[in-house]
Amino acid sequence: MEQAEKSKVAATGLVRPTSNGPDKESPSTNGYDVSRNPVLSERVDNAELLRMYRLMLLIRRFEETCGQHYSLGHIRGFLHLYIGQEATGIGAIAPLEDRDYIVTHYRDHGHALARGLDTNRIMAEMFGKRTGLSKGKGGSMHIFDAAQRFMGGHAIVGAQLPLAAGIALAQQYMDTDVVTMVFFGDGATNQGTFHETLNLASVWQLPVIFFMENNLYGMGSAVGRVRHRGSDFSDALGAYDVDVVSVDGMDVLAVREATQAAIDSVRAQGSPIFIEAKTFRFVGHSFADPGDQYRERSEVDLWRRRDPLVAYPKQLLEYGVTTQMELDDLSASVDAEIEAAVEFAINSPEPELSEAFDDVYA
Amino acid sequence: MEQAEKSKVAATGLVRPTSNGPDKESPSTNGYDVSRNPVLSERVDNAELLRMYRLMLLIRRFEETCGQHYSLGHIRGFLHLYIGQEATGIGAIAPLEDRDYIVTHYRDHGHALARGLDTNRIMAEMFGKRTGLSKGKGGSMHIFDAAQRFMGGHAIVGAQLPLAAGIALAQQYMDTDVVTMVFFGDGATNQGTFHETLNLASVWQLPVIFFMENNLYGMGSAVGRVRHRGSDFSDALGAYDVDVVSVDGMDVLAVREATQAAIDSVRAQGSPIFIEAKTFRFVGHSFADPGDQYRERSEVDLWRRRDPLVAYPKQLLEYGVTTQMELDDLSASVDAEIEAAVEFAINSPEPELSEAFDDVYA
Amino acid sequence: MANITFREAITRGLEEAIETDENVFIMGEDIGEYGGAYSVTKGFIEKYGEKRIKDTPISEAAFVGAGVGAASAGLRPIVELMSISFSLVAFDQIVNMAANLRYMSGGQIKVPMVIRAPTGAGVQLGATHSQSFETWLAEVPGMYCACPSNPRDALGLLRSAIKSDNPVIFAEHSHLYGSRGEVPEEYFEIPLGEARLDREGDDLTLVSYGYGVHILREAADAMAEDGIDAEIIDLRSLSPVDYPTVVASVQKTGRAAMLDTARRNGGAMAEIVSEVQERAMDWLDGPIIRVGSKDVPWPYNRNMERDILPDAKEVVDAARRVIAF
Amino acid sequence: MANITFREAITRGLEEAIETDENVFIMGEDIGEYGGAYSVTKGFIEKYGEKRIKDTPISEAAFVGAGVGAASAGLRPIVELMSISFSLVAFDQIVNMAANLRYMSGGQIKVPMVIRAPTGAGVQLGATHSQSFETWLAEVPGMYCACPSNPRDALGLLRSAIKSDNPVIFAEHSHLYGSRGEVPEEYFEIPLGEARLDREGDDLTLVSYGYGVHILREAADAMAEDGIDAEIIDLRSLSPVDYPTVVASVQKTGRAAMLDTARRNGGAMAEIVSEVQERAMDWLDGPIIRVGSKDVPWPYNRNMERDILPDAKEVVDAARRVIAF
Ligand SMILES: Cc1ncc(C[n+]2csc(CCOP(=O)(O)OP(=O)(O)O)c2C)c(N)n1
Ligand SMILES: Cc1ncc(C[n+]2csc(CCOP(=O)(O)OP(=O)(O)O)c2C)c(N)n1
Ligand SMILES: [Mg+2]
Ligand SMILES: [Mg+2]
Repeated sequence: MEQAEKSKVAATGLVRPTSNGPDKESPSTNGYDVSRNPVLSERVDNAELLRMYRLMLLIRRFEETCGQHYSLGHIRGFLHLYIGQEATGIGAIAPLEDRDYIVTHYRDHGHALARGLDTNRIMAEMFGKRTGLSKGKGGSMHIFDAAQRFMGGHAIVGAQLPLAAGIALAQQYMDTDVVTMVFFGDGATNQGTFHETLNLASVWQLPVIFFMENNLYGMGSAVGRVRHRGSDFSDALGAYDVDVVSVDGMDVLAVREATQAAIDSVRAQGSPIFIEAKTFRFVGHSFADPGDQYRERSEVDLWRRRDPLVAYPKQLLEYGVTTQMELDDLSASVDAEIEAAVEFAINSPEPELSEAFDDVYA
Repeated sequence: MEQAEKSKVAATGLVRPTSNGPDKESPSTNGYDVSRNPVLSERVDNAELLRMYRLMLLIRRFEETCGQHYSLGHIRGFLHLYIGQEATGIGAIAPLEDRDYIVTHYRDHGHALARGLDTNRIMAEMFGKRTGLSKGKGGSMHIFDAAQRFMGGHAIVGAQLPLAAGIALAQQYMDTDVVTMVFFGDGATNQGTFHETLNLASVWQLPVIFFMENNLYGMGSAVGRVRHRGSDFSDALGAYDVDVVSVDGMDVLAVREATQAAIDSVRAQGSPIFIEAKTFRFVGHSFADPGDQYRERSEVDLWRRRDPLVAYPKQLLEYGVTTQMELDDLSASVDAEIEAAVEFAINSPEPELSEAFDDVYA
Repeated sequence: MANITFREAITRGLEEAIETDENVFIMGEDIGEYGGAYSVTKGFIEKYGEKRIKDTPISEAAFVGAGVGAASAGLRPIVELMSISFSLVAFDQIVNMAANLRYMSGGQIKVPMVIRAPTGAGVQLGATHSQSFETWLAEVPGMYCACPSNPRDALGLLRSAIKSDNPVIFAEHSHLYGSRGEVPEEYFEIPLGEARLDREGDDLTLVSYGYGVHILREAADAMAEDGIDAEIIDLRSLSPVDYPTVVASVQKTGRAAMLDTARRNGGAMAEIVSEVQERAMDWLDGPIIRVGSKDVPWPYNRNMERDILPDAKEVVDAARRVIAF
Repeated sequence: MANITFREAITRGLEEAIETDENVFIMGEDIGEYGGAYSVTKGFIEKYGEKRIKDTPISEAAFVGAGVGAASAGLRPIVELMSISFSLVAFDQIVNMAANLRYMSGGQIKVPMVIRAPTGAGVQLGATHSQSFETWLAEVPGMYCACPSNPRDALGLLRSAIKSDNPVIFAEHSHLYGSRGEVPEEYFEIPLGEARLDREGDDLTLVSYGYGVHILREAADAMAEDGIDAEIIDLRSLSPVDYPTVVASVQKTGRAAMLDTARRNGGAMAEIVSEVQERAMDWLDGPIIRVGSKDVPWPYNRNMERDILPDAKEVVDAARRVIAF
């Protein structure tokens, strides 16, 4: 690393990508040592490994497509893309059961797709159509699918945390073994609700997983400029006495394994766990933000070099999980799914104006 | 300790009084070993030691007198007595300079007296008179004396913390060496503002002392029932990277020494410090609360045995700082001061009704 | 009929709900071991246990929000705020979460939650502790707001509130807890949004809610001595507002004065006056006059506070002005 | 005169204050390195440095409260909220602290602070992000509230707000940032509480503020074609309200319609209608009709949102109803 770049690192609190694997110099295997691991994962079968890749690609293409349709004026309001964070969302959500709950923030389409919600209906919601999951009333920041226990899509930073605690409280009350997972960003940790909810979850021992997607920026604010401990969250949660797990958010299998362990533990013991995944959004905060004002091109490049959409399929090939042909087929099927979703959204009817007056009261 | 009592201890998260001194079995010297310390304090001279005792007694008598006048209907609204916590307030405030700021909560008359505000005008405020420090508009929970940099008296739990951070920010901005000290209770640590303010103070390195009076209960809630770490605050503030000092709040000299060191450090370095003093209110949360519903008589007794109004004068005598005669004189002078304050308050005029419309806007 | 206090009526409604619906639980600060700041839940924790009666940390945003979450997952939480003055630290959770969740999700999520809170000034608690934020919360679509004035209404409205699949703000004026009234033994409910004709009269319509109704009664008695025959309408809920009843009364009397124990400026009556003059201008023989707490923060001093707060005399003066118009 | 945008006017006011008063500083989320969510403070941090331009964590309660503290200790902070929708998480600090501090301390403490915030719906941000909480904050005694409708007023009001020794809510409708207008080069101020006669007319009085004034103009133009001669009053501040100007106009025209771009139910006009009918009933030839955003949360869908929001046609319809009365 050049000297000039180094000093920039210190100044912005830049955090270099890390990897949990033993071989940091081998980005091609994303930290996994082929010679030592005869299979890519001992716990996840090949079909599932491939399903995860497909979802990852689905998110990437979905987000890119949304960007295009935002430019065309089909999607409006705020649009927060998940590009770069796919490995985190997939790794976190894949090990959840159908009966588990998910609560998230405005960067929610990624999570919605990872959950397997209907691509057509997510896209229709982005377009504000009546067939959208929230009937066009929620928009990109408020994706809900209560039947799939996907409880939003929330746009006030930190506001979703108490909601998740309450859902977890209901599970404890009803004596289920259901886990509630709540996503939030590094910036959200500076809201009062973060502190209040962690304490509540801890003192009441609620079955909730706090999943922080630490993409190192809250809008234009590098975490080190707004938080004294900077991006170091692992020792900082002593007040709440929750187990803290840090994981490389660019490594989908690492995220999956860490999350699976957390889910097992929460399901069995009913007490909260905090997961921090370090990740990065390759694009701006929202579609309005070019994302280059407050961070160096070199920092973005550093992270882009670990793009999970490049690293993970390479692994899948190297371990013989799949073939290039299969990947090509899969890519085509993703394209078709997105295309169909756009078509569905475009062809879906606008809501009747009178529907604006529905759903205010039960 | 009896078996029955022990189980109660576990259930309520009861915390026994602690002392910082080397000799825990010698409550008569309150932890100070006479044989090893030829003088009671190497840093505080006898006149000041005595002044502190007088203030302590002044608070105790003031609070008792307020209780009487509350029963008589002269003082109304909520009345939160400081009885039991005198050593904490005196030890914390005595080492402040005149230019330093104090911000506190509703249990503020103790702090106001410790700061040396006019006893008559504090009492007149309790009575709601025009001569009161806040012209009768604030009442017991809102004592202000801006000239003495005593910035209230705040009744929404935790709300005073951002205010203090802002005052400290102004000092940093104006490049003074003024210290801002903010008092709050154990219960207040569960408000979002606590978290947000500590982070802000830390990330901006503000010259503020967070002084927590941990009296082990927030109203009827034992700290262990509402906070997972219970009454253990010392390792729990890692997220903020502030220095944390724990001190025996029943030992006025220990509090004073710890606070003096903190003040010196904040003044020199400009970065925040957190002080936790373990203390106890001998009476109910407010005058309406008998204080016996949610805690055992035995717990109150345990703490009452460490009453600083008993222990400290004993020390003063044992170390030859004073004589019984001097203490008696001092007690008489305190009684006279309180009596005069009550008379002042009673004889002071009610505000004109029209004054209710003043002070809304500048 | 039993003659019980307002406090007892609410206690009864809560106990009944806990006993009949296992999904109902109560949470709030010091409602358990302490027994509640206003003793409404005294003895509950001993009787119903910690599962049903949850003492919370002083974390209003978190526990109100947790109430919303629990409601969205199928329970029926009753959340107590120690004072409506403290609702501000949880305002985002109430206004943006509880009220909007159903709408934003396209109707997928319901939030059957009651937020109970003592409200009102008059006991010398000063500027921050004497607020009446139900007047703001009543304006938020997606939520209801009940403000009972007597034990019978308190019980009847509380039953409806707890059964409602919408979030309900239940504002209890602290002056009322000790007041008594007759409450039927047999089961009854009072729907949200149905005003009560408290007193019939032909000369003018007086409108208020909660503790304000008691001031109106005093004023009406005083007016009766002067031969003025006032009709009193107790709104009982500020959301929905029973406009048909209010408008019909104004159409009959042609005159109205409306009382807020909250601040006149920004109180609940601004909305109601605006709406009523719009709907019934043809019948009005004079302006609708509002009475309320004066436009300053609440002072601690007793005389000042009393002067700021509205009383029967001010209502009578307002009524005379309307009639003299 | 210079023809500049609303955004440029505010930028100019801020720069001027920073340059002329060393006690003025600005803080808020992403106002520095990011340049501000609406680019109002673009380039400021490079120009004025981190002391004067403070990027904050996403901790509205803490930094609004810190503004109050800094103001009470002698500085003149300008606090930017990224949206007035986010004010709710800081509502206690605004309502109970900023506004009450002076009163509770018996006048000892002053709080010269400006809280600037973009406001309003209309860009499809959905239920939580389209709020107009200035209508609530305007009701709080101890604070002022300015709502400019054009670049000149924005600059003149901002100067008064920054010079005021009281806390001022400065609500900037997000639709206005790009709108242009003439602004004098020479120094001027516009006092808080002075309405502006935007257009003279004899047939009825239209009242609004902020972006609403633009809708009124469109409506007045449409009415002019039908021979209706509407007077437009731009309130410019919601606290204090310039009642003399509004009442005088209503006394002249005998008719009024009032517009909120915020929700009609709970908007700022409820208070103003109530007050005006009380003061000017004798002159009114019909009810005062309110127009505003309809009583539902704001939907994302564009057509639905447009339908919910008020437009010139609704104002014209309202005006016709008043005139036909
Ligand atoms: C209370 C509140 N304040 C500010 C905002 C504006 N805002 C939206 S997202 C965001 C940044 C959040 O950053 P982070 O939590 O790290 O999540 P990320 O966007 O990086 O995924 C901000 C400031 C908001 N929505 N709510
Ligand atoms: C936001 C808010 N919630 C609740 C209250 C009611 N209340 C006043 S004091 C108090 C207990 C505070 O306990 P702690 O912080 O430990 O201080 P202590 O009274 O023990 O000195 C409570 C719950 C309040 N004033 N403000
Ligand atoms: Mg982030
Ligand atoms: Mg305490």
